[in-house]
Amino acid sequence: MVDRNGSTDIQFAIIGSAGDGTIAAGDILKRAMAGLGYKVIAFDIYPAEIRGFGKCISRVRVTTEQAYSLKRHSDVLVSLDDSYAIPHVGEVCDYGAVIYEASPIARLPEGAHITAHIRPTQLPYGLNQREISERATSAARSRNIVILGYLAGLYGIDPQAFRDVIAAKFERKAAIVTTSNTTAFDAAYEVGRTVFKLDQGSLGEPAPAKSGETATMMTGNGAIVRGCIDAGLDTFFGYPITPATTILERLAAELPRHGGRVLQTEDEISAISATIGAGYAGARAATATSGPGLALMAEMLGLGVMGEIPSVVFVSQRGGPSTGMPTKTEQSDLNMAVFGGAGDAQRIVLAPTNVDGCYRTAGKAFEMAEKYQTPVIVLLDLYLSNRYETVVPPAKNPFAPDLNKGLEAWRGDGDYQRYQQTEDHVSPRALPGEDGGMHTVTGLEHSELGKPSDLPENHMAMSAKRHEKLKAALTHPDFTICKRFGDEGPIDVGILGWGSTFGEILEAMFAAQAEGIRCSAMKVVMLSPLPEEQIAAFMDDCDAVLLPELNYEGQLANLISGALGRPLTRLNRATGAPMQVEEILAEVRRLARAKAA
Amino acid sequence: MVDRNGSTDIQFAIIGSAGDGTIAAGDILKRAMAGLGYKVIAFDIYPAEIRGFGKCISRVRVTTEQAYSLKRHSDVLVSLDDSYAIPHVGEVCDYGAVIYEASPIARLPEGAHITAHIRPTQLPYGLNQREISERATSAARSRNIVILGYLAGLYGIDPQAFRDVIAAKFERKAAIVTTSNTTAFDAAYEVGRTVFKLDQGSLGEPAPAKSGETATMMTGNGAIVRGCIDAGLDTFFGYPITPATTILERLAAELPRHGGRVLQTEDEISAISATIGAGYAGARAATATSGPGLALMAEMLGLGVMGEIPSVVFVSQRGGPSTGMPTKTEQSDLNMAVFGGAGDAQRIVLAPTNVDGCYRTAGKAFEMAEKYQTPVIVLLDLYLSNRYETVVPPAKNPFAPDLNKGLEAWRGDGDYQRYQQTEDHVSPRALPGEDGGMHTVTGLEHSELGKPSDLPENHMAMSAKRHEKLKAALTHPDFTICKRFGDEGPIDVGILGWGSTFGEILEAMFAAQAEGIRCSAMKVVMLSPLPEEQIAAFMDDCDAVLLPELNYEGQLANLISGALGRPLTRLNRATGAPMQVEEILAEVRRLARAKAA
Amino acid sequence: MTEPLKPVYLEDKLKQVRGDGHLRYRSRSLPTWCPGCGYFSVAEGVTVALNRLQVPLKDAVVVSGIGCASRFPFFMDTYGLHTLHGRTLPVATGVKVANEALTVIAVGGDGDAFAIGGGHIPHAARRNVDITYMVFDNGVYGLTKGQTSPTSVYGFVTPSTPYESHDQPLNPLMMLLSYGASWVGQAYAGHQHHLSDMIAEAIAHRGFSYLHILSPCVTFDKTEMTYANLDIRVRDLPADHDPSDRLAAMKHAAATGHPALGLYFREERPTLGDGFADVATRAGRKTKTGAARAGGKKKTAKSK
Amino acid sequence: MTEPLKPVYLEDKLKQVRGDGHLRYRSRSLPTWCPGCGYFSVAEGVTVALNRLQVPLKDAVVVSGIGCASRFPFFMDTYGLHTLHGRTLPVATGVKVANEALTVIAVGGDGDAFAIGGGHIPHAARRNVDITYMVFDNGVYGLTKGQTSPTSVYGFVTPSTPYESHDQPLNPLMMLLSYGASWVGQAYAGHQHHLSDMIAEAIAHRGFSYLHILSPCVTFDKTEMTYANLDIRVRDLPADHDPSDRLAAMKHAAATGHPALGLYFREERPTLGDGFADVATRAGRKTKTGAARAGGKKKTAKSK
Ligand SMILES: Cc1ncc(C[n+]2csc(CCOP(=O)(O)OP(=O)(O)O)c2C)c(N)n1
Ligand SMILES: Cc1ncc(C[n+]2csc(CCOP(=O)(O)OP(=O)(O)O)c2C)c(N)n1
Ligand code: SF4
Ligand code: SF4
Ligand SMILES: [Mg+2]
Ligand SMILES: [Mg+2]
Repeated sequence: MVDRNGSTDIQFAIIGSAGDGTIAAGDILKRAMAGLGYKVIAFDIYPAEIRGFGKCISRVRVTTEQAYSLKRHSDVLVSLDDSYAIPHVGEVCDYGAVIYEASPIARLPEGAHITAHIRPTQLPYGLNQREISERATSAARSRNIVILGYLAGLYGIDPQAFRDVIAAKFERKAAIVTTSNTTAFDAAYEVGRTVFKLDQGSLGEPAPAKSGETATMMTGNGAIVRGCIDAGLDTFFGYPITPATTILERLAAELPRHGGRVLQTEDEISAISATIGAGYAGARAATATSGPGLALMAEMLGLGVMGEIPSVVFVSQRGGPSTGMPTKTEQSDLNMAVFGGAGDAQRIVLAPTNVDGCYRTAGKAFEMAEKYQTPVIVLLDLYLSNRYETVVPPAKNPFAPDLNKGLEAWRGDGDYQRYQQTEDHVSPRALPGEDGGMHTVTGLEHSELGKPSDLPENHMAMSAKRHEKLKAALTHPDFTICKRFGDEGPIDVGILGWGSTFGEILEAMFAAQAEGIRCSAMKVVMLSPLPEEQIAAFMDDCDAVLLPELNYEGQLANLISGALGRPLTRLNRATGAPMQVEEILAEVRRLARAKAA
Repeated sequence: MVDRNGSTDIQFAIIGSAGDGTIAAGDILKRAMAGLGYKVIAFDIYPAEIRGFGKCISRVRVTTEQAYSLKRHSDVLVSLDDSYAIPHVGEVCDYGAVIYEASPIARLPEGAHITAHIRPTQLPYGLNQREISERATSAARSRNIVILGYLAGLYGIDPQAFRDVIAAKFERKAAIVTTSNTTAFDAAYEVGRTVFKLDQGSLGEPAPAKSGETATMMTGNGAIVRGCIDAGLDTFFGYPITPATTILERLAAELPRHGGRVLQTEDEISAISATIGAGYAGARAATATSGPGLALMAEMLGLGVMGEIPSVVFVSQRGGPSTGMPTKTEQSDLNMAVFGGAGDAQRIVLAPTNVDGCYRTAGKAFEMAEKYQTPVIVLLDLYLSNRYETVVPPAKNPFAPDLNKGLEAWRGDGDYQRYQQTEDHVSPRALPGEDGGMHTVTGLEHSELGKPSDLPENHMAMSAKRHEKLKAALTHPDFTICKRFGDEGPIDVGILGWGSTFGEILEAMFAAQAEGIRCSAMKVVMLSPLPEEQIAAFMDDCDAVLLPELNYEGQLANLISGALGRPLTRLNRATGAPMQVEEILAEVRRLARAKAA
Repeated sequence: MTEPLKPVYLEDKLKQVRGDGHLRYRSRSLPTWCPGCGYFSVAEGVTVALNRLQVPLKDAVVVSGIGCASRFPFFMDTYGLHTLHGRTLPVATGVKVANEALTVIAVGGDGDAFAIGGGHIPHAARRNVDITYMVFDNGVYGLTKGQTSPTSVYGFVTPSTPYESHDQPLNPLMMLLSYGASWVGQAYAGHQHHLSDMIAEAIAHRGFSYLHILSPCVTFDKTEMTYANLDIRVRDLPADHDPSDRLAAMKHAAATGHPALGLYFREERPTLGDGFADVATRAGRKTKTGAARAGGKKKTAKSK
Repeated sequence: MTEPLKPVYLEDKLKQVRGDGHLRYRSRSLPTWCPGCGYFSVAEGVTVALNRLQVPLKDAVVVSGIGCASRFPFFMDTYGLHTLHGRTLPVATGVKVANEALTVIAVGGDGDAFAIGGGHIPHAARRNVDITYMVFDNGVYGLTKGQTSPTSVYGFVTPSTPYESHDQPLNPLMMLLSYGASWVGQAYAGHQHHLSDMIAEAIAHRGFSYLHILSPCVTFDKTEMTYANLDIRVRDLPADHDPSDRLAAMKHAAATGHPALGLYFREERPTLGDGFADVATRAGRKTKTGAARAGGKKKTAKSK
């Protein structure tokens, strides 16, 4: 339980097999802690197979102030299956606890038992999981509830918070399920409360909620869904694909209540095509997919660019290339998001860095798509899509309902010109159903009237229009396109970052500062158009610039170097796992030392 | 008729409407001149519409040594339709000739006639095109042949060369067609031979052919087809799209004679899928498309990368984004060729700069695909695909028939490992039908055995394998990945270039050298992996580096800056037309002056 | 069915109907099609049909793919959307889902429909999207200059099949019937009156209507699907054909030697829009809570 | 058709047949499917069929898309190609065109086939590519955890259609018949012997054979396409059904309430490979002039 500014910071890792209820236990734990007013960040890992066995890990970090990432070292490891847990005992920090089945069924050879792997500096707690479960529910099935009761007792956490979540969770099942689980919980709570405590301490108080704010816990994908609904999404067309499927599913359940329509299409090409069709007809329209789906959408996104049709595409990245590693995280679809179209097909690309950012970016994406008449790609990644954070929803809906520069802005003589060249390069857009605005949108290069044209000057002028109008997005109201954290002024090592990895970057930055390194970090949320000025200014301040990202060659690094013509230091990992704070920190130290030398 | 080293350099421009036989006239002209031993470079422009009217231009440049590009200024303009030709009179150089209908049917108002647009320094030749045609063939239809006879007479070109081409051209038609056309030709020849010559001079002798060499004339797409056949292409799957269609069509006619199979598929996704399937089964397999089709192929190319399956994709670029300008040229699909895939999907990307290069690159693409077990994209553009150049086919087939590192290279213990980590990162590849090599190829990340795996170390190692193996392509035998021209040593202005534009770059370089600027040019043929070392060395030599390309933002410029972290000067045009030598030269001058200042 | 009528070209038409308002659905862009192309008849048919149905110009959206056929929206004075090769139907679906009030007409060539676009047709049909889909079948790729298409005859010689095509042609009518399209008909560019009638009927149908239009390409097919051939081969559907009998319709569709013109099949069933309405009810639709609704969206007021 | 037989799982099978060689077509990777999944029966069926036909392991290639069904190649000891979602048929076509000597078996789920892959099926069928295509129809998206599929029943409640699906299900058999597939049959995972027989027949057919296999997903569909439902509903095709009568086959295919098992349609006609042979003749095929041939390509010798 690392102390940060004297407040709580404890990370639990529950490890078991797919049948053990590991993920469910983690879910109850994080909801209970959030209910008590703590901040939570949590991420589960489960096997790619549909069913059967395989390692599940649920990691839940509980803090007083919202944390930025999970920690490499957990404070508590709970094993529901020692064979999966043993390789992870090493990740428990010193003075951290390891909780395991005290009376395993199978007698293991000396040395193979989990206790043989616990370091002297770690605190071992044997717990009769099976026995307590069986006594309470006459089945071993509630072992995952038993460990929760034990944790509550051990760390002095209010048991009622757990009982409430358990009751809510089994609401739709027979009453007996809740009762027996609660019995198991209570029995284990007693054991935990009364067991001889080693050195693990107990939890600090959660920070009191700010007045009027109610924190809630959601995943990145959940926040995207909320952002879509608050921004007035009209139509959503989607095709299932991990890790974006839950956006489709949640919207299917919720959007119809808000007057929107959701359709599962026959494929991703159809999904983006219908989205573009709906966008053309004036709807706020979106789709969601992952890398393979985005690849299929490349051609139709080009029509969105050429026809200047608003649309929003949420892309949750997973391990690639190709089908890759569908249940692992990665940041390797940036190239395709920015460059994956025929011709000069610039569009807006945004990447939030945390769950709260998902909400804001989703809503703002619709504003931008409409205002600049363009496709907007929002890049997520599995780690961000699926991880839980406590967030405080805004008191007031922060998104503008209608930013379309409509037919009423048309001021010209003669026929209505859909693609009139204007000062801000955005043309008045008539929507079907509006009289006097009839026109044909085409993927062919076209004149201001929208008629096909292949005159050289026209193509040059229209190419310029399509590019230049996007620059205004860099100053889009109430949106953070990039942001600097940490030390001001001359910096030893600056860290640039994007997407989910920025959490680890911030934690590394804090650690580096603690070691006396002048360190600063900048998150880049708008990846196209790139905030070149701000990045250049940041780089000017830094003696060395590090860019950690979860891909092999450094895709944002290429983008920034390409735009600014400047070198930077890359830190690339293609492992399918989130970046480690320690890896970043090691690199920061190395760069700081190189500077000192 | 600009003199270069005392030898011939004359450019003809024939301009008319779609029904006038303009393109056919240009075709006969260039074939006749090539037949005489001159070097030819020629490019036609025709309307996008299927039929009806519209401006056609056939430009034919005839030289003693092979030229690198068309010239901005023609030496001779022949008008078959004054309304289309008038705007082009200005492009005729001083002392250049303008040949027009002497007795137009419609009497035009004073000033509207073409003669009113001819400068005093240009040489006007009125010719009774219609009358001569009607007298010879009792129809005006042969006006396009009449102008050829006149040109031959006027410039003292051997008329037999034309007669041969005309006979060959109409071979399949009724004999009377050849006869009447020849009659028209001969009549006009007499007129041209005997007309009072102004100051236009006559043609120098063509350079004698080197012994054993027979020059032939072909387009970029034609050269691709020859390269495919010589490299032993087994299967070709394609879907029609301008400007790549002629590759499909020519192969459909020729490949079956060489034992290969050609199939028009239902779309581009099917074309690349079948190509990958055939590549997996051991065939040399290819497809061809343009930007929109490449966009559709993005996902399947990823499978090629992940599965390490050889395939070759020819992409002839046209104006984009989206459907864009199908009959105009552009270099804007580089981004997509290099970056257009989900995940870290590196592949080899090559771009020849002239017709001869098309042949060599096509053949070498198959070698590389097979040797490095990867998709190879060959980027062409409409200007290169469709332009004619005289080339000398190699005496000996220059392509290796089989570079597959096969099952016999498998040396491990136990089960055959399709993705064995080896020194050169290329694994022994068993083909279906081979005993002992059974394995499953998948787009999922996989172990050396080919089994799905999402272990972090495995993904990192396999990502490295897929990247590192491609580096060997930078030293692929007998292939020019990049090449430097012009001055050696310290350079005022260096010009980097790729694709068809490199012709104009060379011409600009020569012109700059003639003005005393120390100038050098480097063509980059391998665009992925990028010859970073060579480019860096070139840039080291140059005080300023210019990169002209036919797209809006500078796609190769981004790529090079991104890789090297260095700035360079961009010259971007998105007009659908080839770059002008003069534009490049102006920029070179500006940079040279800036240096001097 | 009425007697054959020679195709009418816009230029003639212009002279013929000056001022009678018939042409008000046509834009001032003259079609770029080759003189004699069957597509002129289709354009005329759509004009007649829209006049008859009095669809407000502002409420009609013509969606197309890529090809000669797909140039059609440019020649109309309605809203138009010239999309990508093969994507006609999903884009049209998006338009309709966004705004039920629009009359959405999707058009494309045989290649656009049954080659690259073939995967979308079953789904538009089974969902019963309330749009009209007209395929202009000339049995060839017109815009790319004459290659074989999915409806080309076996043995067709084209630049991409110089040694004859060896693919069996598809049977679009059987396919659409098997997909569950709720309205399936066939017309011929050479029979102008009947064609216009069928287009009007197709547009009037509530649900997904598919009209297959045989339409010669006078430039790239001089031997197979020509006026001369089709004039002789086409037949009327027998008078006793029952358009509610899908299997009988299949039988007629199978007789490709003599393509039968007329209404093959029609049924009334809930549309995709009806489905959304049902979902909204089941979900317990609230009034829109999003800011978008709270603030009142101008465009919504206007277009829906 | 034989009597129903309970599905057999590989684990049991392993015990049962140790050493008799029956399993030599199976790889040592145990299927990752859920216990009880219908796909185990299909795997057993393919094993039986390949044994019966004695296809050399080295000459069989199993091509699949993405989904639970598409995991199949990993469990076979032949050559395998686990491609992308929906691309099974064009990739399989490429394999076959490259090497006529191979026995190519394409497999995929109902989503892989009729949603994202639906555009490719008509073309593989009309070209009569000599491959076998087996669709494992469980009426649901298994691998992505239970969403609706193109063959799901009307009204299906899934995570993506929580207020019921409103799309009419497709009818794969009618579709394949309308595409001109030269062999069309249906089997059921619950009738193991018949399934194995049908697979063997499908593979033996020269040309494009389509076998539709009804196969319950025991994890994500507990209400509709279950063993319990199907055991009751399935029928045999009538004994007098004439498999050369496409329209009669259509009629049986239309009766979806009681899916009929058996051979719907079969015809002999030239395959895509025959077409290529004809093209080569017409083109006046020379011996290969390319360097590739001159040098003699090892692999050619080996594999063709
Ligand atoms: C993705 C893509 N592939 C190919 C093309 C090239 N292309 C344009 S039109 C066309 C086929 C046209 O045939 P059809 O749909 O029958 O229409 P028609 O011209 O005969 O009316 C093709 C292949 C394209 N524009 N986009
Ligand atoms: C391009 C693409 N889109 C979506 C997915 C996600 N995905 C994987 S399997 C699948 C559907 C599986 O359903 P089905 O084909 O019926 O096979 P089953 O799992 O039921 O056997 C989907 C949508 C993907 N892998 N690739
Ligand atoms: S090419 Fe054929 S289809 Fe196209 S406009 Fe001309 S006649 Fe019509
Ligand atoms: S999820 Fe369904 S289809 Fe997939 S393996 Fe399990 S039972 Fe079979
Ligand atoms: Mg057509
Ligand atoms: Mg399924």
